Amino acid sequence: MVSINNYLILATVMFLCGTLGVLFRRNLLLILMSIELMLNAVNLVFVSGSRLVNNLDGQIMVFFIITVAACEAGVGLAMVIALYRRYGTVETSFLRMLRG
Amino acid sequence: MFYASAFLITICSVMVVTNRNPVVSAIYLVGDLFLLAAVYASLDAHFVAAIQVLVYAGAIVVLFMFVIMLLNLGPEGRAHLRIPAPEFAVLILTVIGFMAIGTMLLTAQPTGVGGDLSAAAIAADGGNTLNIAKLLFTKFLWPFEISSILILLAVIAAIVIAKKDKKQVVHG
Amino acid sequence: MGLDELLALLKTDVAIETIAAIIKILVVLVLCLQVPPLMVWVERRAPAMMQRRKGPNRVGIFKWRLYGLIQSLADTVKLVFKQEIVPRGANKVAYHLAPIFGVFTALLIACAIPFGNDLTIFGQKIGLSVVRLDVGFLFILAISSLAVYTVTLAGWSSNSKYALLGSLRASAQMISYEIPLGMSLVPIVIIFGTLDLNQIVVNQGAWPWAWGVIRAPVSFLLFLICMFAETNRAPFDLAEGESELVAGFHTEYNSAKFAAFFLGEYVSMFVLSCLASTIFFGGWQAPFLPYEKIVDLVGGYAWIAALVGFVVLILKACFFMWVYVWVRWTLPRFRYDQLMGLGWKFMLPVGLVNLLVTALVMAALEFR
Amino acid sequence: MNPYLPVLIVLVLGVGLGCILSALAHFIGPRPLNKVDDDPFECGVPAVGERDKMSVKFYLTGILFILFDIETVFLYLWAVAFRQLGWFGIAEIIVFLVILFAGYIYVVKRGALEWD
Repeated sequence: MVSINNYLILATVMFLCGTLGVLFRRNLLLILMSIELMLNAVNLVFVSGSRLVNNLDGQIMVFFIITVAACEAGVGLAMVIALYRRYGTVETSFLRMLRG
Repeated sequence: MFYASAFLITICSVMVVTNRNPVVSAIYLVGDLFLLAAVYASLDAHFVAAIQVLVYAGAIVVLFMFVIMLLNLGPEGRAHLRIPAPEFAVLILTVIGFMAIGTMLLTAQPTGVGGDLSAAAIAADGGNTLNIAKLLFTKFLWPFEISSILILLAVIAAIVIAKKDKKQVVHG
Repeated sequence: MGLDELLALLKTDVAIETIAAIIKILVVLVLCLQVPPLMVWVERRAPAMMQRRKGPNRVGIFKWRLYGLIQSLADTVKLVFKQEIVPRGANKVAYHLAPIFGVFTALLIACAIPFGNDLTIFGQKIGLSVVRLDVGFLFILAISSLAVYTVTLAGWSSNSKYALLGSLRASAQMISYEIPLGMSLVPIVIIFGTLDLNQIVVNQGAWPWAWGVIRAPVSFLLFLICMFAETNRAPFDLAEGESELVAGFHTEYNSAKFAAFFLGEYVSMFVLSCLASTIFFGGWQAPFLPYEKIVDLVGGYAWIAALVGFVVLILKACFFMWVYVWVRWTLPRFRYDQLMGLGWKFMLPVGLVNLLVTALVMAALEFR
Repeated sequence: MNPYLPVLIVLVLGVGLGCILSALAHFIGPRPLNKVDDDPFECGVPAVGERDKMSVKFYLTGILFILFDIETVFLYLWAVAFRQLGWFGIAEIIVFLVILFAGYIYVVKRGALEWD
């Protein structure tokens, strides 16, 4: 079996990609996608950890994370649509100007 | 096997973040999720692998696609090369955090505490799905019921936010 | 290496498993690739028969016309030799990816279908499906949920209004009907107590009154409707309502890519037909003839019995394929609001009630 | 042998088949493109205007799909362990379904499923 460290390194890379996306992309949709990427990195850690310590709890956690991710995506995208309808853009650089 | 999928996952992740066209990003995200499902399957987590494809790749990213098509988003311009200071700090902190976790795991390798999760043991016990189901409906009873409330709230919130009210003035 | 050593090597477990896997994959692939040309032929000749006309019957090689069967071959050749046109402004990645998605999702689902009972070859138990998983059902649902991308990507990438509209319609329809499809199968899992498709077939037995269609009739009806909706077939073929949307999401596709869409569509129809037979009509179980009896009848050769089962399954699937064609030329097309209304406001509640009733009845029967 | 290995093989073969079909046309078909050949199809009329924005209805369908999809997964889990869980499981799932059905009724009442 592949050592747990490799899974962790992979998860780190994914999480970092997600972080970079959230920090530096200006498109709200891309930011949401990057968040999904980060959540997936966490899931990977959970599943590999569950295998490592021989406990199914980790896999159930992943299941709940997926549930939460679905809800997050639904509400987040609803907000994107509402913003787009209001301001006609999904660029954060524009929306940042809304800060009072 | 793992190394091949890990390599592809890395490429896909980078492409998701760097591609200028949202739809192409979404395609790479699907690839990412599918490959992750393959990794889960290689870890004998069959159920998680199945719902990863079913819910993540088959539903969540479809929704992303829908929104991109709905808003008719084209490719965006090049990102600014200037890196704002607070964001840079966050990035550094993330790297440091991961390094800390890595060192912790390297020094203290956790060992098995639960039962046996090898493929043969799972099959003897009625399969991965059955075990997860039993655990979910006993030990994780409350999170399960709460997640139903979460879904309910998400339904209501999404409709309230996204649905155009007839009374409201319609913009654009 | 001597011949004896080679034979000994071939009798090891790994070798048997590998060879069996290769054979199974080949059988599934060859079978699936036979479907589209044959179905194209059926879809031309059957309506011709219903409408009292002749249908294509001219094309032939020398003098063999085979009732127009050669026409499919001619069409395939024609499609491949057509000029390939990528519309201006199309997104290249998505445009080329869409037909590929259609082909491989259909083939992957075919992997999970059991084509016969487990065989024991040289002491090694071999399941007669390409893949045998304890998440069987969920695997099928998961892969079929990926089929949406074919439609979405094709429509979005081809930079055409008709294609985009058609794809939005079709993908909204496909995802809407995925929910009742999933829900209609939950009672089956409750009744047979497993997600493993082969186990479901074994549990159904050879007697038709123990089959899924009798034990869960509402599920069967829901599944049948979803089958039509998932494959975008009449009466749910709004995505390609010729009068409004030209050809729907594949308006901008031509030549061999168009053929790839056809391939994907017909293979997924075939696979869903196999699935319906497996879940609701006893799969490879020949009616009134239990498997053990067939084994006895053919003199103890299990592989002949398995072959019989294979043929029986194919015949059952052919029946559903015929239903597809039959319905297409019998029922008029739905209107879009009716279609979505049927899915969300009728099938979803009915599916839920069906599920609860099944659960309560099973509970009353089993836990006293 | 990992049970997914044959799936992987079929996946590769399927993708390969799709690629071959795509490539065939590329290499066999006649090449020279006419000026109007690659125009988007508009029934022979020159294409006018931008692509329209789509109705938000499609999006609402999408989000409802996600949430009910997850619900279906929960239902499958329960159905698999139906015999082990007994009446207790049925009680749990009824609570779960009642909560979600409240959401469904809200959706119907708000008219999110009306296509006009």
